[in-house]
Amino acid sequence: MTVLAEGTGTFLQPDPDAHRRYIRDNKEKGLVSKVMSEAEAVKRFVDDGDYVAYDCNLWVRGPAALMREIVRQKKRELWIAAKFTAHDATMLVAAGCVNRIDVGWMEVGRVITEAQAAGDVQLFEWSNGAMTYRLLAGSLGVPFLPLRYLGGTDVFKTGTKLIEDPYTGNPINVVPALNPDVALVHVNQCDEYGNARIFGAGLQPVETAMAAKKVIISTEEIVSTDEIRKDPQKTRIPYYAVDAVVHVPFGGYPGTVPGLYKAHLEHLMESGAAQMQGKMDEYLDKWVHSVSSNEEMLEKHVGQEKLAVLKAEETIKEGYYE
Amino acid sequence: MTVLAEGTGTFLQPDPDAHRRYIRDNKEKGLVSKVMSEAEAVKRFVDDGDYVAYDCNLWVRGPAALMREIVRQKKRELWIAAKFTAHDATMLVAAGCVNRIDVGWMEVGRVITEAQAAGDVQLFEWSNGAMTYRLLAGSLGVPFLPLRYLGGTDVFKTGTKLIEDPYTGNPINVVPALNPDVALVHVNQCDEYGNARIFGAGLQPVETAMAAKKVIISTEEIVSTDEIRKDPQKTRIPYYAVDAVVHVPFGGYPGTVPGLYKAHLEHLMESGAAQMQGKMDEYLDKWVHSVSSNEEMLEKHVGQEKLAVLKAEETIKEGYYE
Amino acid sequence: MTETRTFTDMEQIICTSARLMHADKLYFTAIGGPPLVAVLLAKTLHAPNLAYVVEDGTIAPQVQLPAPMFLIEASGGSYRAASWTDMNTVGFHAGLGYLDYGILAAVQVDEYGNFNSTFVGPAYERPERRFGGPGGANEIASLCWRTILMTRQQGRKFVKKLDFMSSPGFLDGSAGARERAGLPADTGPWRVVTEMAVFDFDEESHRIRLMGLAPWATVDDVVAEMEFEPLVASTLENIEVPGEEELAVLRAQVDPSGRTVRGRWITVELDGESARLVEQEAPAEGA
Amino acid sequence: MTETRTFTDMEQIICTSARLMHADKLYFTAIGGPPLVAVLLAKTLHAPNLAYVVEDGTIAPQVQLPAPMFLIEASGGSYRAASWTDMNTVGFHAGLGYLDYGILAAVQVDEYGNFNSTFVGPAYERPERRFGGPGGANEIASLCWRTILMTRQQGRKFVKKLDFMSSPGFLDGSAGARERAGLPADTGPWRVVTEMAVFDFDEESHRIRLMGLAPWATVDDVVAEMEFEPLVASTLENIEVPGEEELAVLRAQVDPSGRTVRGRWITVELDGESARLVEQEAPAEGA
Repeated sequence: MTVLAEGTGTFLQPDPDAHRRYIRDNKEKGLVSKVMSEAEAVKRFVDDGDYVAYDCNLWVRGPAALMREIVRQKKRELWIAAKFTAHDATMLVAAGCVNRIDVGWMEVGRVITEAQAAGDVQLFEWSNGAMTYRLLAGSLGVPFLPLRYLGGTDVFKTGTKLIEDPYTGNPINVVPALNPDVALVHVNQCDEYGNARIFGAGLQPVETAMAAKKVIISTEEIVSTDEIRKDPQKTRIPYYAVDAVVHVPFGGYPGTVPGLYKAHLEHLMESGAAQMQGKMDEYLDKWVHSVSSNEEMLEKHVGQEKLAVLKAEETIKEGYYE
Repeated sequence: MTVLAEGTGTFLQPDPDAHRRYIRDNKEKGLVSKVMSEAEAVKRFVDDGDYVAYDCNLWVRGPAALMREIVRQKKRELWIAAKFTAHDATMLVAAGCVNRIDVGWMEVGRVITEAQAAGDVQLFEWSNGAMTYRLLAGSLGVPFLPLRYLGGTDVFKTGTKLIEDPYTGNPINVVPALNPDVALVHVNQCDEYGNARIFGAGLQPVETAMAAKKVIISTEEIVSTDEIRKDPQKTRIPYYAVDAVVHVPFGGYPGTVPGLYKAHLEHLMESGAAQMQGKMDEYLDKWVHSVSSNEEMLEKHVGQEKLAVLKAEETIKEGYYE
Repeated sequence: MTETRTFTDMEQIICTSARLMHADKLYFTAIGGPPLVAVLLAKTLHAPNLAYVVEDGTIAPQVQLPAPMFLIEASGGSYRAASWTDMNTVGFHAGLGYLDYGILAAVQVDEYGNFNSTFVGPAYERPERRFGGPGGANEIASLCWRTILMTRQQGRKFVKKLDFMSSPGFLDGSAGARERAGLPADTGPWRVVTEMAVFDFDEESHRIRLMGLAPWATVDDVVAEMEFEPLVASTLENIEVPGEEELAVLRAQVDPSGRTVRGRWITVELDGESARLVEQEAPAEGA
Repeated sequence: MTETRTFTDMEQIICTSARLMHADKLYFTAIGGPPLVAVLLAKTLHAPNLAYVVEDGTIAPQVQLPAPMFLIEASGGSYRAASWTDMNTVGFHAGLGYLDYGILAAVQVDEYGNFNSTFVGPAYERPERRFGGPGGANEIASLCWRTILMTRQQGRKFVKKLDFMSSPGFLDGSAGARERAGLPADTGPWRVVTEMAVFDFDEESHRIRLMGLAPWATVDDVVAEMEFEPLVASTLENIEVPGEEELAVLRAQVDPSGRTVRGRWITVELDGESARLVEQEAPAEGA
């Protein structure tokens, strides 16, 4: 078996043994409460320079409140996994939090292109599938996985290798495992220990959490452990992977959480307009820096009435909450 | 990257492209009913010489009725994946259906040891994890997967290879994907197309089905597709992977299906005694050959009264049916 | 007995693509945009049982129509699915060969069906226009048996050399090129659909070949909107313009917000099988 | 002030193992037998919040006691779990380093803690006695940080050469042997527990070392029941015989059917910390 071709780009090097040691030495294995505020969770578990993976499906069930807290705390030099993400990447770049992006798919406008041209942010090209697959590898505890795509294209060149399959002798691509420093996952329900339930089709909340060193869960609702134990099949992320449980109703705002509330279209248009008009600072001031929490932001800038409308507009409950 | 060491045993060679062609040319992609009797399903989808994988957890939710049908139809020269399996392997060997066994863990008594000594059956050593992982590889559509065990032991020698990890340079083991000819999976609920629900911890019903060329689902209950679509998160196996849906209440008998019925201990003792006393032929006559179906077997040899007791004894419904 | 019909270039692309779809095949579509709209149109018009999977793990949903105005990928897009899984899971199913057709949109296509959805411009670091990235297109175009690409007929879209190859067609076109790059055997682009034309690929050379033509367009019209010369089939199929029922369903049911179907307007005068171009808008900047 | 206590060899093994377990660590146990019984005993006696995962994918269950007579791996064994997953999933968690201790039973152990659960006898094809195979032991012993092995103190169990190495200890004992075989760094066997003794492993040579002794047994008693000479720690810890509460819980609650705890009976006379063997049954054939 030989390496037939390989990418020469920059990627986070896999090191499963170092990852294991981190897990051994830092994870809480006992049943202890991890409930804390978004401010405390981000302060304790997101460090400058961290690789941050987050799970969302464009505007669906993303950890938007945690993202804003990262902006609020002015985290710097983050490297993010931009798989199937909408305005989050733009916001983090506009706020100066991010200088490296692994790209699957993200909404790109002038904020990111200008930052790229100015050399403030570097992009590394993969695909959605390659990024979710790299996180799958990370969540399996192995340094790489074979896959049957990427080959032959320009996205091969970042960090894929083409090797001779030791069994068939045919060429096959392999990608490096990704074990982010931090995972941010927004869930429907979670107990105080971190046993988390996620309803609906999802990008990859489970692999994102399991592959990471530090895991912050934000949740629409905290349920009792007794409730969790009554339906163990619903638990998608086990408590021992979780470092912080942050109770944030409307934590996916301005996006949607299926079954609970619709996305706030006016907000999305406001953020789009802010980018086009070069007014991202004003946008961030209003939605992030002028408030101290998601709760205060909702109270000040959205209002209970509008939140009630967003809830009422989400008419589909089937499969989620009934 | 080089192969540092490799097993020299016999294993089913991975060939992902051949598997893909089989799927393309033989699977029904439309929504058509696949409901048929156990006799028809086994007749159509199990051929002499096939590699058969089945999912069970000792006596838990195994496809026992389908196993008996294989015995009844005198299938020959099967190769089976014996992961975490109890008396099924013994029964198939006693009936002369099987001549090769990949071993993870199985109940072994005189039937298998005598067959092995007589050269009627060959065993190939893996582990439960290695077998479920090989099926995982098969269900991912890749020819192999890396894993961090098997190395250094005698179970390495069957078909594992130790290679140099192309990313870290460290030695790592890889195992060949397993794509069985047939998968047998017993489920709780299924619609006529094959969308299947499985309740409870399980060995690996999903990977077993997805890795296989032909998939036979036996189910305790057939539910409407409307019901399936109301709770899509419960669907573990999608219809397009399924070739036959066999409605077999008590299809896991004499084992248990959690939430529905307990295992029949007297039957398990009877089969154990039959083996010890060299009376497997009588056992098979009674439980398989003298009846034409699972339904007839239950009627003739167990009785409604006992079945009601087995149901009543399964007092835990929580998490399964409530 | 002539009749005048007006539709957008994208409506033609969507209708032509939808007509290629059948209920006995499985489709893998991007989460929104023209590919999903084409699938929904086919389901509504002629293949109600047609099943498709979406990148977010939704398997065989039954989207309620009229479609929600925005965010088809939210609960509306997953409604009454056969199964809710995740991105890796549907990728595995594609890898196993279950997904017959991938339906994708492309920013640039080359003569071997390779395509770009990352950026256009002279240099990666300073793109003239940057797009979201391949998204799921690389895996869909690699793993599905056949790919249907949807794009507008414009010279800057049919290019000699891609600014970036996000996703594979037949690569350099040589025999076995995809297999040598580690991709599954017997796969590749199958059709490229534009508002004027349908292309397939020559079995030997793997070069793109014009095989269908809108009744109001000529081969020269098509070739004028390409940077390279395509092969041309000896007999060209006639592409019907969007029918009244197709347009009604598309506009009222499948894309009532008009976000996806919008494009430059084309007006034709129909006379039986033939059609005459009455008027067409110029392509919009950046469309 | 002497007291007479009677227990089986397996009860001693289970009690000693249970005492090694703590609620702030995670355990990976075989689906039944002595390892699971030891975990349940620890949970009942001193670590109610102790969490364990089982090969079938059950994570942190709360088994109702008294335990069901049979088939602990059925609904009773998964009862009120934190999560129900599957075999591969808990294997991934072990691979990621979440599982601190693997608890396993062994048929044969060698001086480097490698063990056999496949067959005994001179030849693979004609085993004297064939067992089920490694089951999940190979992965548990490879991936958990530390392994606790439970086995009886018998010469045929502590062998110079295994008839088959189902699962890894320190392999040939050389530095880095496990890493060279592709196993995760810093892992390996940690304790071997018998009815008479507890062993650990020398950090340098990786050879098994006697480090704890039942008060009624001597070093010579232990070594007499081994095919090879173990290292012996300079100070030996005293292994307490099963306490009355331990035995009561074990017999009445954790293994009321007696299927797992059965074994040869040992009777000792206790006098403070010391104990005198009154009587012990001969080992059963094949136990």
